[in-house]
Amino acid sequence: MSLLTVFQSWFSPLGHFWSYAIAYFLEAVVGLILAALSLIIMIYLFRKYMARLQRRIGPNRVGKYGLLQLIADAMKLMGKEVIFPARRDDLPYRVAPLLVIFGLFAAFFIIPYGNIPYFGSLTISHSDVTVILLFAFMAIMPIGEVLAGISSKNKYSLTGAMRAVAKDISFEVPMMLSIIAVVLMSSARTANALNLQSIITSQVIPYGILEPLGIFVFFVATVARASHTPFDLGESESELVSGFSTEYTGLRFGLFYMGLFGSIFLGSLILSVFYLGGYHGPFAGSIGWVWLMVRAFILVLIFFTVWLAMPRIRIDKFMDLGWKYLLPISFINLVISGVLTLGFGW
Amino acid sequence: MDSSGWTELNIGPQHPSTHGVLRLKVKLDGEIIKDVEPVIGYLHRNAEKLCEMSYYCDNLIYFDRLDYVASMIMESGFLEAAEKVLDIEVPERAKWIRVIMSELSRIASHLVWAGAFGLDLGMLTPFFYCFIQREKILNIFTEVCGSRQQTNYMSIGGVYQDLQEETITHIWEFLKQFPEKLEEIYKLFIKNDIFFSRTKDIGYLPKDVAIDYGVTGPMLRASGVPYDVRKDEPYLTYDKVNFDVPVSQKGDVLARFVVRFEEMRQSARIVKQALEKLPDGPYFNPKGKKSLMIRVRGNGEAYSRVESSKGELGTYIVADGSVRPYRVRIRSPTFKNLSVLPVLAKDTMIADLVSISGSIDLVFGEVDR
Amino acid sequence: MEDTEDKQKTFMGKEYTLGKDGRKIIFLTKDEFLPFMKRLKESGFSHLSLITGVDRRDYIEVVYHLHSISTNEIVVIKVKTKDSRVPSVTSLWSSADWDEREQYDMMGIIFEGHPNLKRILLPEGWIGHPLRKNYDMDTPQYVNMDEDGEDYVTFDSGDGW
Amino acid sequence: MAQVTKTGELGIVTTKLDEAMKWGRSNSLWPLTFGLACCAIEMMAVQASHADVSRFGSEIFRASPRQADLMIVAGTVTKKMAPRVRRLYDEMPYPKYVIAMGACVIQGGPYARGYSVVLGVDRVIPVDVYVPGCPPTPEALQFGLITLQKKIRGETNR
Amino acid sequence: MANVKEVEEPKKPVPVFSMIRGMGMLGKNLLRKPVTIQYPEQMPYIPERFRFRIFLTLDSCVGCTLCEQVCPNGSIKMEHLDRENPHNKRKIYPGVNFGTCTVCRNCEEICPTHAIYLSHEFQTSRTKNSFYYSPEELSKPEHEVLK
Repeated sequence: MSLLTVFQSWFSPLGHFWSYAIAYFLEAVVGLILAALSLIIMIYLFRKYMARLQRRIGPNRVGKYGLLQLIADAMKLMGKEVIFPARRDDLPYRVAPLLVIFGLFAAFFIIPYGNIPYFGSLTISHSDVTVILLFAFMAIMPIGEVLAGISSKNKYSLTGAMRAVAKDISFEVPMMLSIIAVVLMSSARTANALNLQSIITSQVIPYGILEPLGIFVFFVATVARASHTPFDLGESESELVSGFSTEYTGLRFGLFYMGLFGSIFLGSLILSVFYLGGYHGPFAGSIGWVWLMVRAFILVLIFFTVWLAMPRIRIDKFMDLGWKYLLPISFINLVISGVLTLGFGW
Repeated sequence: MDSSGWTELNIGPQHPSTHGVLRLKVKLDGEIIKDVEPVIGYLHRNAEKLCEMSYYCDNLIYFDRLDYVASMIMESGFLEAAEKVLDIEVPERAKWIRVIMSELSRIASHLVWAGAFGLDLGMLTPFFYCFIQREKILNIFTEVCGSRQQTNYMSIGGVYQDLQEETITHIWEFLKQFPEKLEEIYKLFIKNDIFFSRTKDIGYLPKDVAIDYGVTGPMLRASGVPYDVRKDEPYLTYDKVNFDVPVSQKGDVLARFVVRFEEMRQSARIVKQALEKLPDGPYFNPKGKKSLMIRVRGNGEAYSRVESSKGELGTYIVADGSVRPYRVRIRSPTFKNLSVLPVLAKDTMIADLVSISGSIDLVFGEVDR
Repeated sequence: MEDTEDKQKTFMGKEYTLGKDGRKIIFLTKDEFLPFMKRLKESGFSHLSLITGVDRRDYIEVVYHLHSISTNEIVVIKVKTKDSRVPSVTSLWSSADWDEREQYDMMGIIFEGHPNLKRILLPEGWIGHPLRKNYDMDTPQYVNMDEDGEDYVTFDSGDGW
Repeated sequence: MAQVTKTGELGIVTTKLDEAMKWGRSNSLWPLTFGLACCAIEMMAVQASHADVSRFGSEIFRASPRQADLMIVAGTVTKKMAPRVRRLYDEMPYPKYVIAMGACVIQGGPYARGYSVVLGVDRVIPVDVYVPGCPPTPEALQFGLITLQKKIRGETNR
Repeated sequence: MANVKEVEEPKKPVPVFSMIRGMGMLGKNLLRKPVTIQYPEQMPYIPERFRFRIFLTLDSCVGCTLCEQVCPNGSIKMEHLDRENPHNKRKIYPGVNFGTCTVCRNCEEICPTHAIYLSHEFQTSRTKNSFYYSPEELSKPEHEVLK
């Protein structure tokens, strides 16, 4: 029983095709709303957490405890004048922020969130190769960033885009290798090793404990994917003004801003799904999503702390890190997990 | 080398890492900097001309705004020269108060620098901890003289108002908690691997180049020259207090960072001793006070140097017997320190340019005057 | 660094007077200026602290504050010039570069032999040298920026700020 | 200032929308990271923990003028800098607001008698709120910010 | 040249563990209280000597013009004001352009009768560039001036 089938049963008089179509549509809407809501909560949380860490108070004037702050921000961004740089490449310039946000939300649809009472599973996609789909969607986001940087025809943006490309190449490989290790381990226990659902169900011991190196590599890669400090090489505010998003105004900039926080949230969700056991916990049948959210929440706080405590790494040092350290580590991790799977049969 | 393929990038005048209004014309080969040309003058406020146009006591407000994060030191620098020209003695208590205020000012200045340097490197949080401490110093300044930043506290022949007992206890309270908090900030930086990689062996400044370019202050000391005006030509009562001159032989950005933090510790030490030794007595010389302020006449010429938080601040005053100085010339330390930037930043990356220009401690009121 | 006795009040073969701040002031003519500066540099005055131009209305006095880091001594060198031309010392001290540019900008002193003598603080094209005593403070000059980001100076208040 | 036009025909909807827009704008003024001189340090102090301007929603200091709403001109505007200030202002998207912080920016301040200082930034760009003081204390600047918020909502009499 | 202290270069931190320790230091601050002064509701720390806006006691002004002379940038201009004041025979009082005032306190310092003084009033922002205070306005607090 999942959300999809519940929706489908509501519209079953319309026939097989239409009922499923409407059900998928409704589920997409639900997913979108959830994703947007989580982003708003994330940004609010970030501001409050940052303020607290810096011994400030943070937004508290707009609404009770400043809860309406983000709505005010969104309204302002909507009402802003939209400036297009004169020498832009029109199509990529317009498409870039949409790509970022599309990749983000599409990835949100794939995560298995666990069950809620009555509606059942919140999972929206029912493919058998969700791991591949997930990383395919996630790979769209950097394309948006690079397009944005190149199409604005600004030297800062261009440099930012170049850095973003270099960064993406150097962390993507170790990230994928560490995921392969997870898939390897789960393949010993389940038939659908490429399905996120079955990866979670196969985690009797969370893979994070079995693969400490893997979770480390994946953590670093997630920080790099979200591109916040220490790896915000594409944006790097004190060096390249705003990097690839320098020329963007209003809502388009808002999309980039949401993309940043969204990918932190997405990253922590994926991390908890792959390594920390996803929605496992007491009463997982009914409140599984709560456990997932708790894990993600703690991870998000860790990400924020990293963001606030670290200086920005230099681009060549980052490439060093990616190729000289993370890649060998992830290979070692792969070997270890292979030994664990075959040798001990864990 | 072939310069045709180089990208020209204009950094500034408005740029988050230039600490004001510096413009850097940078020639880039990819990410590697091939040539830097600093363009200054975006904050040229003709302070020297205005000093010639106003009374001696009014000159102070222009000196306040030279190095606006350490205005007390600037004032003492001007008064060192002006009191020689005007033949006005400073009572002992005023000298000690000046020492206390200068050192507090130095701490405040270095704290601003540390916070801004963190922001340059992308560290968001130390900035706030630095400013919490700075706020405490500024509260002391407000108690002492009524203004936070541009204090105009010292006056010719002494100080403007006496130090109250209450303020002294507040300074003690500040000093009691300061070293611990400073260590915390220091560790936040220094215990970080990435910070290390961003600063170590970056922007190496050899000793002879530093002297040749007239670099002074923490930058020179980080290159291994123990030159500190407070020791070499003690002014005020610096000869009566014990403190060390921090020196590092490394000459890179990290060395400058460490030297500045050590200086803050030494400054706290000086303030402690000065508070203990603070004598009773008059806090100003009646010759320079009140309605006489606009009637003091100077003659002759004097050059004074003081150790500001950025380096050696020289003030050269030529008087002609009138109530206004004939010529005031300011040797601003940052002006000289900045001139070495093209040497430091050659063949580094953009990210290094940011950390190097951050380590110079630029304050544009002083560079452009 | 004193190679002669102090009581004769000479310093490196030149007579000096003591300033109000107790520093030795040496007056030089333009001919003996460069060689003497070279000797000073060789004898340890490695830090050129300050170059000042003082407009004495009928002549300009260029004042050099030289500092020796090893002996911690400051010597004041003064050169008088009527046609506001002084030999440049950039070949001896690199720090003279910006200082001389600034003095050119502010006082209009032309340093002969300076590699890059142009205005440093004020925009290129500014009329007059502000720290001269005869600088006209009543005529405001305005600055505007052309398309390439370079400044130009106008007297028309409608064109610039 | 605002781009929303009041036709009066659509009645309550437009008015409500306008009100909501004003509310959003006034509560989310993102300043431009733009420090010129002395006042910039006090502007940083406003950002810092003791005065914490983020309470008013002005937390995010944007480095790019394209994303900023509020320009706090903090520090002396010289004649050489004035064209750049103008360009930065032009690069900001509407609706944009300007706070003139400090005596130098208002009327030239201590440098008013000099030759290279613009006597008031309102000769270069339109200014919404003037905050006197040299430099204004962080609280004075916050008061200026509140005044600006009130001005956007059309409440102030100052 | 005594007392030279060689600062040692700090040791290179252990890559990951020292970073975690650094983040723990941030966590320590999470437990501390915020130091923010919530300005419109709470007033900031204003010591007795804090100075901001200029005020004038009309009755004790003697019209000596010292404040006008000492003002560094000509913010103070003497102004004629018809007012009964036995000390002020010339009937001139200082008017202040607060827009250029640098809060240097020279006028307060030099005033022989303490007529001109600076007060704690700092909420002086306006939406118009008119900060001229006539002598009468100088003697009133800010909210009365605006009326």
